[in-house]
Amino acid sequence: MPVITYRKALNDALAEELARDENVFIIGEEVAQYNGAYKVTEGLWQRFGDKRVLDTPITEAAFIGLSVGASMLGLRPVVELMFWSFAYVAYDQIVNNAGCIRYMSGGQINLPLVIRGPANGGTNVGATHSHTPESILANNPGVKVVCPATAYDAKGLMKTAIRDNDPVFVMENTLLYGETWEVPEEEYLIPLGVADVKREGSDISLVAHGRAVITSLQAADILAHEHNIRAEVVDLRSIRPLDEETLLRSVRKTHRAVLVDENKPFCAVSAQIATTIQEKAFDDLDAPVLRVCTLDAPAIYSPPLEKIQLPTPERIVGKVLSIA
Amino acid sequence: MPVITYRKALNDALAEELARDENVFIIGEEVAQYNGAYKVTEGLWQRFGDKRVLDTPITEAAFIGLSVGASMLGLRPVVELMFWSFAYVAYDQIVNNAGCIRYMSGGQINLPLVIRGPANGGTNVGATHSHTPESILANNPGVKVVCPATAYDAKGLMKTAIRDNDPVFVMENTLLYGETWEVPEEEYLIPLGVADVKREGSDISLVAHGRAVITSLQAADILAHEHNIRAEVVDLRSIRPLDEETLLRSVRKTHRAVLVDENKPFCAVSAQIATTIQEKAFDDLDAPVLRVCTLDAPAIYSPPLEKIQLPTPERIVGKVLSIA
Amino acid sequence: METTLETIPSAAAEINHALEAQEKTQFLRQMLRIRRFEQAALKQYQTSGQIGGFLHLCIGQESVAVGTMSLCGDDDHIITGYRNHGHALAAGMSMNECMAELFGKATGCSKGKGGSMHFFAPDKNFWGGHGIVAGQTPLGLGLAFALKYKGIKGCCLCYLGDGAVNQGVYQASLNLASLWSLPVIYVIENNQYSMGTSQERSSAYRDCLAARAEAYDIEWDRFNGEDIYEVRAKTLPAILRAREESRPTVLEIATYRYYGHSVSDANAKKYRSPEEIEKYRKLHDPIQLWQRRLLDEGVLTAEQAEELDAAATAEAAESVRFAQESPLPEKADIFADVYCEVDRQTAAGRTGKFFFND
Amino acid sequence: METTLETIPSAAAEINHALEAQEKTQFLRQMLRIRRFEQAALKQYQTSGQIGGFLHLCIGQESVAVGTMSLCGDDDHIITGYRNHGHALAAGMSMNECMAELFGKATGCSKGKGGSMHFFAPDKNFWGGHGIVAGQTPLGLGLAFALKYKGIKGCCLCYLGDGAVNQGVYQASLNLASLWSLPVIYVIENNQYSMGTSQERSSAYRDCLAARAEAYDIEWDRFNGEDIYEVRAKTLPAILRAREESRPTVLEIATYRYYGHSVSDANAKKYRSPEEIEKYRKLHDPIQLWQRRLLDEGVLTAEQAEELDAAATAEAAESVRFAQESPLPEKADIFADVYCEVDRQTAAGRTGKFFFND
Ligand SMILES: Cc1ncc(C[n+]2csc(CCOP(=O)(O)OP(=O)(O)O)c2C)c(N)n1
Ligand SMILES: Cc1ncc(C[n+]2csc(CCOP(=O)(O)OP(=O)(O)O)c2C)c(N)n1
Ligand SMILES: [Mg+2]
Ligand SMILES: [Mg+2]
Repeated sequence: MPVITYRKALNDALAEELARDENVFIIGEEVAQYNGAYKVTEGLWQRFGDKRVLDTPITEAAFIGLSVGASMLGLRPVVELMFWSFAYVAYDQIVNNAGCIRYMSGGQINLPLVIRGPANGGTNVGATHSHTPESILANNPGVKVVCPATAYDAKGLMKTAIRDNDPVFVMENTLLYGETWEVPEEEYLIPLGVADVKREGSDISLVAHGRAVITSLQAADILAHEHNIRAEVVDLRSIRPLDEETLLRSVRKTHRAVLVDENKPFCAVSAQIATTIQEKAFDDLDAPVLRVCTLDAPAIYSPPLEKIQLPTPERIVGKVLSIA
Repeated sequence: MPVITYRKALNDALAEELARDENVFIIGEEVAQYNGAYKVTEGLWQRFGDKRVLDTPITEAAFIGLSVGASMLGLRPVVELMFWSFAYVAYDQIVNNAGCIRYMSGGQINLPLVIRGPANGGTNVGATHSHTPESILANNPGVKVVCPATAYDAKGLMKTAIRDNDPVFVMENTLLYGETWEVPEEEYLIPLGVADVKREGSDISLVAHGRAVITSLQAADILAHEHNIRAEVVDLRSIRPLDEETLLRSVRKTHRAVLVDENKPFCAVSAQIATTIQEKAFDDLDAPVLRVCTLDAPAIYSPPLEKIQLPTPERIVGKVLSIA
Repeated sequence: METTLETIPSAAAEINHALEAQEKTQFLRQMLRIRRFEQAALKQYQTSGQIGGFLHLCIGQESVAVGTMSLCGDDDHIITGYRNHGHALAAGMSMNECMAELFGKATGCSKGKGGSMHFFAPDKNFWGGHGIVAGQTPLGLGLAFALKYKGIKGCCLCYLGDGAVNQGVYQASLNLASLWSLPVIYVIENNQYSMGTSQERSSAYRDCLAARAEAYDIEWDRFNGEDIYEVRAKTLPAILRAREESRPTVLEIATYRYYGHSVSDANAKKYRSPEEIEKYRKLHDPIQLWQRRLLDEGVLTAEQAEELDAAATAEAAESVRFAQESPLPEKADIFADVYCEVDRQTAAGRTGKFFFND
Repeated sequence: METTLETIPSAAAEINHALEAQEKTQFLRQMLRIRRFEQAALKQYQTSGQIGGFLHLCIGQESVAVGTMSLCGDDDHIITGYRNHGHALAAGMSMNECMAELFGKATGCSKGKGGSMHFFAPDKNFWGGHGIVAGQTPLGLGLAFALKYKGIKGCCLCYLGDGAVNQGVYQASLNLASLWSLPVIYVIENNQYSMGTSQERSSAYRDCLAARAEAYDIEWDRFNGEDIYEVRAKTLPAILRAREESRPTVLEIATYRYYGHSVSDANAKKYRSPEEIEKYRKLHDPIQLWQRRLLDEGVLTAEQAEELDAAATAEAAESVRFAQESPLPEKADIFADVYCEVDRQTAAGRTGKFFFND
């Protein structure tokens, strides 16, 4: 199987869907002539032209609102946010228009819209550029949120997101863009709402999404080699819809869970997962569900410090050992 | 003790703090000449004049940003959002500027800012006007969030919020504005970060904030009279900082908890509380921590339906009975 | 607004000159329907206890929706704010579905989910009804964008208030509209107040609010909305500019609301003098003015006018009956219309968990 | 930008005429310090592996910060975007604290918490350094508001880029600035590009970007930033208007950046031709032009100019040493500077739980 980057996987997904459906278009800052700030849209403007790949002014509220409006008439916009952090400038358009119009119209309107871009800390760009809004967005019934952790997932989820008839928010990760994975040449789709057990294990469940999955896999390695603990790594992949079955199946098997999450802890995705696990697998738990989140402060700039502000394999190992 | 409305208690708090400190000013849509859309600022413009009580155009991002900027120079703005739902138009200013500037400046800047207004469903104003953003705001380290449930708490917390040197977001409730409680005539302050046991009980803890406290008290009545279950009602009052001690003390006593929350359930405040309880009182729990949240859809308009979309005493009683 | 009804040039404009008598009567009928509908709604709001939330009446402003939308064809689209009853009825929605929506009934145009501020009828090119001030302005841009993308020669009429013009997203939308040459027409219904705040207290400008369009190299016009002839004559160039040149326009139409900002506006007569309100009612009422014109032109007799009014009143009364007798949504309906894929029970809609109460 | 350096009227303007030789030299010194600081930072970014994130250089634009801020007094305040090194140094910040910030050190101006985009020095009236495009524009409004509230005759200079002007919050801020008569001056540093997007592809306008101010009844001016005399002569009226009349102004200053949008801009020479960049470097470099002027005026000798440059280079090198030798923040520092009350350990800061990792 070809080994390609997460970036290329996304690029392929976009190219394939642009070719497949002429209602799909890409819109965002520097996505066309510049090839994308992170080169995810590389070559698309050259191939598909001005109509299908559009550079915007710096005006997120206006072009996201525009995209919501265009989706009402049946177009399928794929909006790039250069950073998901910039969503806050357009938050009303995202939550109230993308999130509520279908409902308020009594289901008369579909909004087949994708908003995508990187949503992560760890690149030393400071507090305003390092938000992980999957938790706060998934709070809104009406929207869908996915967080691919590998190139394979990125491609399969992105293609599904573009074909989905509801607003889907895809959270990518700048630290993963250059990482490589095997990705088949044949077309495939990954359904939203299906978690993926990235590593089997029997002693404890590590539940994560996005890059925290990679960190969890590293922790699982250490646990196996240094502590003889076989950790199962459950990658949620999709935050909303959520695959509760897979995660509960894992916890019912291992009886312990540590949740790993690049969100700030208060009301994080991991808080939702912990709540679910203790509610639905209460009698299966041999220990409290613990969490490893980003250290609870705005993102610090200082590169060596930001490294330890995010979840590290060491912190995960420590948490696991405290209950294993 | 005089019995006054929640609205009047807030009004008194604002008047007292305006009189006390000339750096305090009120700013927002219709707060001055109109006396406030919900009359919380009634009479303040007349008494304190144009300089201290300012009507703004409909431009939340600009006047909240202005207030953050003014607070940097030592003023103490009290911003009214006609609805907290309108915060989404100014979300970047709130999260990135109010929430991150102190940190990014290495602590050189204080932002003694209050943003206040109603944040609740239940008034049939539809999905876009019924958000309860305490969960998503409290996700941000750097900000404080309080949700008073009574006139007494509203006054004491508001006065403290105005004197606090960090950004404090006060979530009021339109359904409570006209309700009355006893409020002393003498000045008092309620510290942020202190929960209040609104009703003592030994069989189960109901943990709530805002109007859900009132609903919980009604449920506790029913539980006592109809089911002989003595429920303790813990009012968080302050979401961040959070009084974990009081809530854990209650759960360690009752061994059971139902959390009541007007948030949508995914990553709600109650998810954070459930996570905390199961983590810190794991061995004290005789049953999973359960939650009663708003039914998980955008706020429906239809008045009889919206009534049942919010947590009701009946739903709380049902949840309690399922584990008691 | 100080003009009296002597705008002869507009009456003579080709677009008006070409009108059949029956079309002119239809405008009157539509304005009457809007007014009687809203009066019935107001009464029900105050007495039935079945209407909740806000109720923003456009009484006094009927000519703006009726006049501008009278120029719309099949490929033209409409979007507006929360003061949307007039636009909805002018777009061809029935009183029944609108009144039922106010009553929160399953038969409402939004199945009782949207309420007064959120009427929708995509089949009639009517895209709402939006509660967040100016939130609809980039959506209108998107409708126009989609038309251009699809190669359809239509336009989008996007309505907003004189207070909404200061919301950044509108101003940002103007830049995109011009930069990308989109066929959107922003119609500022200038009723002089945003809630209790007069235009002078909310907006800084030279000339007028529409003139801000120049900052973005957009054509604009400003005119009196009390006369349907004037509205049609001055709106037409904007619609043609959109359809033929795919260029945006900003129109500012002077108008006036007789009632408070919403039904719960306790101060409606404080920030405006009763004399001011009375002056508009007496001298500038668009329905009276139009009716007088039609009588003068001999298009209509006084009896016919009365019949039209009686019919509108009866239709409104009937809509109240319809609304009252209609069923409420079921509790399970709370969870419908959230996700398209769930509603349709596609594979995507059956995979994973979507709702999180249990 | 096509002018050559013949703006004699500006040189003769009183504000320039009155300059002492030493002040003129100081402007050159400041521009050189900015340039040498950034060049040193660039080198460290590329070689030391100790600077992370973005690095937006203002090389080529130095005259804007130095020229405008040369007019500031104790009661004037500064706020800007992420391209803030020039403003920071011009505001009187030391190279040491700035370079240490880039290295993420505890001795940095923001204790290593802000990084390149977030320099702060409130004691020097410098309020950052803001990463969200146009996010600083209402903050500048707030600084001006506070001055007026306190009865202080000062102003706020708020800088933004030619791309930032399309962000709604800026446009909304213009309305408030004018409506409330606030002493804020928006300085658009027009370097013709927002990342890879030229002004033509991002903005619709008549005349120029600053002229949009007319929509809000705000005075504006537009001028060439390559010449300090011109910058000072044309900025002064705005500052006086703010201080004396408490009225806002929008200034658009033509300038050019030689490097990419940030250090990681791989396309810096794709969206602009190398010839274009070369033309600006050769014919319009503000440092060269100013130096030539001072030589012509006899204010400075060539040797003195070289000494100034050598001193700036040495200071920059020293700041690198300082930064390298400075300590990193401690892990515990991550949790400092989040809450004022916690940092001060007041009663409020000791009540309840503030941080939620455990
Ligand atoms: C973002 C936002 N802020 C405030 C409001 C509350 N609000 C609703 S309508 C209105 C006044 C709008 O005035 P205008 O634009 O002139 O329209 P009109 O009501 O006169 O039709 C206000 C302040 C809102 N709905 N949304
Ligand atoms: C809200 C937001 N959107 C996008 C960005 C990414 N971004 C940073 S700078 C920039 C270009 C700004 O150009 P301009 O305003 O002309 O300033 P210049 O960089 O030329 O100084 C962009 C798109 C951002 N930081 N914030
Ligand atoms: Mg109005
Ligand atoms: Mg620029």
